[in-house]
Amino acid sequence: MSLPAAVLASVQVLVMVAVSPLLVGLMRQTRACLEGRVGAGLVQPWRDLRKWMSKETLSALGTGWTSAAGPVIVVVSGLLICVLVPLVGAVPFPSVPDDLFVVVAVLLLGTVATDLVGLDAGTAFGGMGSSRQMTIAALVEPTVLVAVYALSIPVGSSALSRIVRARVEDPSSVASPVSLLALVALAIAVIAETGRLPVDNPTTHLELTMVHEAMVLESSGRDLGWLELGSWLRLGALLGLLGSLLIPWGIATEVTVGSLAVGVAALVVKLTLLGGALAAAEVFVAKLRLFRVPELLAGSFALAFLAVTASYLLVQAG
Amino acid sequence: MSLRRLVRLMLTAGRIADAAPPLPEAAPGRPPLLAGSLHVRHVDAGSCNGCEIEVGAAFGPVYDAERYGARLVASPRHGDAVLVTGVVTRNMLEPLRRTVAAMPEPRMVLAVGDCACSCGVFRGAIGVAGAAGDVVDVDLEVPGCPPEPGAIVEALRRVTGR
Amino acid sequence: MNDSLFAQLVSLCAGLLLLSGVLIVWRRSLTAQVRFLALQGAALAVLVAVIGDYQTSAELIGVAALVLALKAVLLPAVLNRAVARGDAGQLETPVINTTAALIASSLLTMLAYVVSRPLQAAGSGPAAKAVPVGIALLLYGFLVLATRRHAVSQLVGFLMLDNGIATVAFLISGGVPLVVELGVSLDVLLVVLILQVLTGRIRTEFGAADLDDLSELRD
Amino acid sequence: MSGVAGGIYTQVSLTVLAVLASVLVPPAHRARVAGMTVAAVGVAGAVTGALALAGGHAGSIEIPMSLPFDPVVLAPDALGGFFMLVAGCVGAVAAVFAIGYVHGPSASRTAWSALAAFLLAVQLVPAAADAVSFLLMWELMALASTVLVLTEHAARVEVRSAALWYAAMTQLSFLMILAGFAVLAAAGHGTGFAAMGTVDPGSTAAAVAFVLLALGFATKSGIVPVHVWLPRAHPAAPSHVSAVMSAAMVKMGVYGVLLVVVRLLPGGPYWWGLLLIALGAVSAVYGILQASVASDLKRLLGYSTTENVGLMFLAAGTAVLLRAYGISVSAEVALVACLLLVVSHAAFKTTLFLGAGSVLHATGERDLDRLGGLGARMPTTAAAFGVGALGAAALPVTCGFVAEWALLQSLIHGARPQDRLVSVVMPVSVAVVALTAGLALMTFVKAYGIAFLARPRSAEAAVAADSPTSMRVSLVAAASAVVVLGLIPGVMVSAAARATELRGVGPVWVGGIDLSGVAARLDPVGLTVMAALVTLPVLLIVWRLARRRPRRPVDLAWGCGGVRVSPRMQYTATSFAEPLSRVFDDALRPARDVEVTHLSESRYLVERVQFSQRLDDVVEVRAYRPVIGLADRFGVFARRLQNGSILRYLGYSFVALLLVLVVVTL
Repeated sequence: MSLPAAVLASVQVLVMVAVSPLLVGLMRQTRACLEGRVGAGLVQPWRDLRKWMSKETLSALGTGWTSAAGPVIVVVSGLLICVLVPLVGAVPFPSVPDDLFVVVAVLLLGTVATDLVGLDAGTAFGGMGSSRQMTIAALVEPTVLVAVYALSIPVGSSALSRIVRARVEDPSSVASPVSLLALVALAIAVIAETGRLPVDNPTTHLELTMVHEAMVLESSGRDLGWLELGSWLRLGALLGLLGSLLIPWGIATEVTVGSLAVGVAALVVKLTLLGGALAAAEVFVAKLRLFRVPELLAGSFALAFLAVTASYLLVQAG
Repeated sequence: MSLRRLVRLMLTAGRIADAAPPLPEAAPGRPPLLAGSLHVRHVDAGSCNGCEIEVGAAFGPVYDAERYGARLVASPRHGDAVLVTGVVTRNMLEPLRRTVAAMPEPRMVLAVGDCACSCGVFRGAIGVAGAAGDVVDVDLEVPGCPPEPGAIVEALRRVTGR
Repeated sequence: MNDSLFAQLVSLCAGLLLLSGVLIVWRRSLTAQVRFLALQGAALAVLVAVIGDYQTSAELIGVAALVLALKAVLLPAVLNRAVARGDAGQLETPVINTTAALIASSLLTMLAYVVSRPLQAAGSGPAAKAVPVGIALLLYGFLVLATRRHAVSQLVGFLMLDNGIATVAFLISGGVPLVVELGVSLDVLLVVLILQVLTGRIRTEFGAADLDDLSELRD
Repeated sequence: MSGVAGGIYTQVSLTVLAVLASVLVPPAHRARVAGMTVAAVGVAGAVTGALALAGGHAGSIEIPMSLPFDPVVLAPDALGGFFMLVAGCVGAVAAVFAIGYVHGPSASRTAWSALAAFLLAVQLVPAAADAVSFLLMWELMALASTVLVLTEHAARVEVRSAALWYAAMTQLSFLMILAGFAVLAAAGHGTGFAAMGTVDPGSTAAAVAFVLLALGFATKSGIVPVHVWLPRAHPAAPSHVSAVMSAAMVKMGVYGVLLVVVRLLPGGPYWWGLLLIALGAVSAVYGILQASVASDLKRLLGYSTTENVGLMFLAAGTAVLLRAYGISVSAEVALVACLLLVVSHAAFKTTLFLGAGSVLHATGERDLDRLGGLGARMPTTAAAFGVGALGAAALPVTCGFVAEWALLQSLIHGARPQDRLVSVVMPVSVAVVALTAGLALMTFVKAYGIAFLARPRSAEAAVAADSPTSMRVSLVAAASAVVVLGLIPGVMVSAAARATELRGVGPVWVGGIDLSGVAARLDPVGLTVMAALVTLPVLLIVWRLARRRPRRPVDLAWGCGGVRVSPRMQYTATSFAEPLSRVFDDALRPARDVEVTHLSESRYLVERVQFSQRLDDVVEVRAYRPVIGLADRFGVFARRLQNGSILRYLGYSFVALLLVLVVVTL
C-alpha cells in the first residue's frame, strides 16, 4: 500500500465521519427553514448519536448475532466506501482499485446487512422493510452499472479516480450530454439507494409507508447508532461522489497538505450545495407509491441507456 | 398546491415559529444522557383526541418542539420517553406496559393531560383501568384538559435542557 | 463558428431532443407531455439555427425562426388549449405500462443507432453523426402513437414523429428547401388544428376524448 | 504410462471398487465405506484434472474399436482438465456429505453404485478426445443421473414425473449432440476431435453442427427455454446428487460449448456469439426472476443454476462475438470470466445445495415459508449457507464477486464505436448482468434471511439440530472454497488462463487478478486488509461500549404493543418476494386468489381471509403444455390401433408383409 493513498484514505474517512452527521443536520435544517420552523440545529445528529452510543441496547428473544453484527457491518461498509470513493482527492491505492463495481458491491454489502437486521427482528415490519429495500436495490443496480458504463466509455476505465481525474483535467466534459444524462440517472439511483424522497420518506412514522425505518424498528441503543451512522455515511459518500463527478474542481490529484486542505474545503462546499439542494427539492415532492417506484427507476435506467447511446453518437463528433 | 404558490408562501411566511420562551428549570432526576436529544414515543392510552391535537401542535411549526431537541419516533426501541395521553383503558393497559418495557434505559414517562395524570372526567368510568401513574412510573406530569402546546413544550424542555 | 464548437452544439441539441423524447414517453400527465414537446421544438429550432450559422445560410436561419414559432410556440399552445379544456392535470392510462415503455424506448434508441448507418453515409461532417437521434425520435413517436389512448397524447406522438423526420432531414442535407419546409409545416399545423377541433367537438358531444371510448362510436 | 493416463485408470478402478463396496458391504457400514470410495473417485478425478491442466495433452488412453470409427480416445487437454478438476472436487465433497446424509432409498446399493458411475461419467466427459467416447460418457452420465433422480420415487409421487421430464429432456439433448457431432464428423472425415477441428467454421456444415450442438448442450445446462427439467429434477433428487448435478454435470454443457467454440471450431462467425448471448441473457434474467419468487429452497437453487449458466453462456458468447470482431483482448477476458463463473458457481452452488440438504435432513422441510430461526439451531450449516449465499449474490470477498467483476470488465471494455452491433450488445449485456446481480442479491437475502434468521415458522424448524460430522465437514470445506477462491482469485485465474492458453490475464500480489489487457486489477486481499483496518476502531468502540453497558435480553420483539405476537406474523418467503412478483407481473403471470368468508351474522364482519398464489413456469405452460397435449392426443389415437387383440397384430403384420412385397416387386 502506498503512503499517499493511505494518508488520503484516512483523511477522507475522518472528514466523512465528522461531516456526514452534520450533512444530515444541514438537510433537516434546510427543510425546517423552508417549512417555517427553527429546526434542531446542525449538530443535532451528533447529539443523537452520542446518546444512542451510551444508551442501553436491547435484544429480543429469537434474534441472533445478526442483529448485533449487522449494524457494525453497515458502518464498516459506509467507511469503506469513504475510503474507496474519490471525495477529497483522486489518488487510488495501487492494489485496491476504486473500481465502481467494487464500490457498488461494498455498498450492497451494507444494504444486505441492514436487510438481515430487519429480517432477524422476526416482526412483520422488519420483513416488510427488508423486502421493499431489496426490491428497490435490485432494480437500482442496472441503472447504476449502465450509468457507470456510460461514464467509463470516454475514459476507458471504470475506476472512479480515473473518471474524476479526467474531469479535473477537462472540466468542459462535465457539460456534455453523455455526462449529464448519466449523472441524472446516477442521482436518481443515489436517491433510491439512500432512501430519500420520493422513494422513501426518512421522517415517516407510518409503518406501512416505511422502507428504511421499518428495518431498524427493532434496533435500540448503539445498534441503532451504528445503523444510522452507516446510512449517514452512505448518504454523505454518495452525495460526495456525485459532487466529485458534477463539480470536479478542488479534488486533490496529489497528496500535499495544501491540496488536501483545498480538497476538504471543496468537499464541504459540494456537500453543502448538494445536500441543501436535495433537502430543498424534497420539500416539494411527495413519496411515491411503492409500485410507482419501478417507473422512476425505469426512467433513470432509460436515461442511463441514453447516455451510453449518446456517448457513441456524440463523443467523436467533438 | 402548485409549485409557484408553494414557493411564494414560503417566501412570504418566512419563519412561523414563536420566539423561544425562557428556559424552564430542569426536571428533578432527569437522566443527564437525555440532555439535548429526547426521542418521544407517543401512546394514546384512551384519550378523547384533544391531547393528540395539542401534542401535534407542540411539534408543529409554531411551537416547534424539535428545536429543543425533542422528536417523535416510530418505535419505543428508538425512544427515550413515553408520552402518555388519556386515561388508561383496560384494552390499552398491557400495550402501555409493554411500550414502557420495550424502551431501553434510561427512559422517562410523561403523562400529558388531566386524564393521564388523574383520570380527569373519566374517573371511575366503565372500562377505565386508571391513570398512567397507576400502571407505570410517571416521571413528569403536564396537567390541563387539554394542556396547552406551550406547556407540553415546556415539559419537554425541562428534560432536554435546551 | 469552428468545427469543434459546432459539433458540441449539435451534440447538445441532439441530447436535448433525445431527453425530451424520453421524458414524453415517461410522463403520463398531458400538461407535462405538451411542455416537453415545446422543449423539443425549441431544441430542434436551435439545431436548425446552429446548422444555418455553420453553413452561413440565411435561409436556414429563417427556417429556424419558423420552426421555433410553429413547433415551440404555436403547436404546444394549441395542444395546451385542448388539454385545458379537459380536466387539468389529467393522467392517462397507456396500453403498456410506463416501465415497459421506458425500457422499450431504450431499446428503440439502440435500434435507431444500428439501422441508421446507411442514412449517415448519405450525409457528411459532424452533423451526420447525430442522425440516429432523429430516427430515435421517429421511433419514440410511433411508440407513443401506438401505446397511448388519449387523443392529445396521440397528437404529441404524431408531432414527435414529425420532429424526428425533420431532424433527420436537417442533419443530412442541411434541410429541405424553404418552400417545402413551409408546406410541410403548414400541413402539420392544419392536421393538428383539424384534430383539435374534432376532439373538441367529440368532447362536447361525448364528454371524453379517450380513444377506447371513441372506438365505441363506430356502432 | 503418463500421470494422466494413470489417473484415468485409477478413476475407473476406484469406481469399480466403489460399486463393489456399495453392493457387498452390509448396510450398517455401507455409507462410510462406499462414501469414502466415491470420494476417492472424486479426488482421483481432481488430481487427474490438475495434471492434465498442468501438462496440456499429457497422456491418453486408446481403446481400439472394431467399429468403422476412429479408436476411442480419452485424452484430456488443459480445458478438459480444468473441468475435470472442478467436477472431481465437487464430487469428493458431495460424497463425503452423503455419508451422513443418506437414509432410506438414497442409502441403497443402487443409489451408491449409480452415484459412483455418475461421478466417473461426469469426470470423464471432459477427458474424451473423440465424439464416440464423448457420447458414451455423456450417455452414462445421463443414465446414472436419471437413476439418481428416481431414488426417492417410492416415497414421493412428484419424483416420478420429475424423472420423466429429466429423462426426456436429457435424451433430447443427447440426440441433438449426436446429430451435431455426426454433421461435424461427416464434414471432417473422422470422429476424432482433431479431425473435426479441420472443418472450416464458416461452412454450412459447421453452422448446422454449431446450432445442433449449442442447443444440445443448452438443454443439458438448463438454458431457457429448455430448462424445464431443472427446477423439477433438483428438488426430486437427494441433495448431494443435486449438488453434483448442478455444480458439475450442468457445467458439462458449458464445457461442450467451449469445446465447440474454442477447440473444434475456433473463430466462428459473429452470429454464433449473438446466439449464445441471447440464450444466456434470457436464461439469466428468467432464471433469477423465477428463483426470486420461488419458496421451495431447492427449486430456488435450481432456477439460480439456470441464471448462472446463462451468465456463462453470455460470457462465452461475448468471447465469440468480440473475437469475430477482432477485439481479442476483451474476448480473452470474457473467456476467462466464463471459466471463473464455472469455478465460482461450482463452489457456491455445492455449498448451497449441501446446505439445503442439511436443512432438509434436520427439518424435513424444503419450503422456506415453514423454516426460520435455524441460525441458532444449526450454526455450522447457517454459516456455510450464508457464505454460499454471499457467493451467489456476487458480494465481496467471494469467488462469485470476482467472476462477475471479470465478466463486467470484459463487457465494458468490449465496445468500440465503429462496430455498431458490438456497441449495442455490450450495454444491453451490462444491463442484463446488473439486473441479474440485483435480483440474485434479493433471492439469496431471502433464502438466508427467511430460513436462518428470526423465529421458526413451524414445529419442525423449532426442534432442528445441526447435522452429523461428515455433513458439517463437507459444508465447511465447500464454504471455505468460496471464500478462499474469493480472497486469492489469482489461483483460479492462472488455471483458467492456462486452460484457454491466454496471456492477457495473470495474478497480482498475493493472489489478485490483473487484467492487463483492459487495465483493470482487483486484489481482494488488499480490500480485506483495508476493511479490517477500518473495522478495528469500530470494534474497539463496540467493545468499550459493551463493557460499559452490556446488551439486555428482552422477551419479545416490538409488535406495536400487541399481546399476541406470534411467529406466524413474520414475513415469509412468499411475502418477501411479493413486491417483486408484482413489479414483474407481466413476465411471471402469477395466479392470485383472495377468498373472504363472512360471518353468518353480518356480511360486514369477516370470519377469515384466505390468500393463495400460484406461480407456474410461464415457458412450461406456454411452450410445453401444447406440445405435450398434442403428443397425448396422438397417443390416444395410437391406442385405438393397439387394442391388445392378437388377431389385430397378426393382421398388421400381414398387411405389412403385403406392402413390402408390393414395394419390392414395383
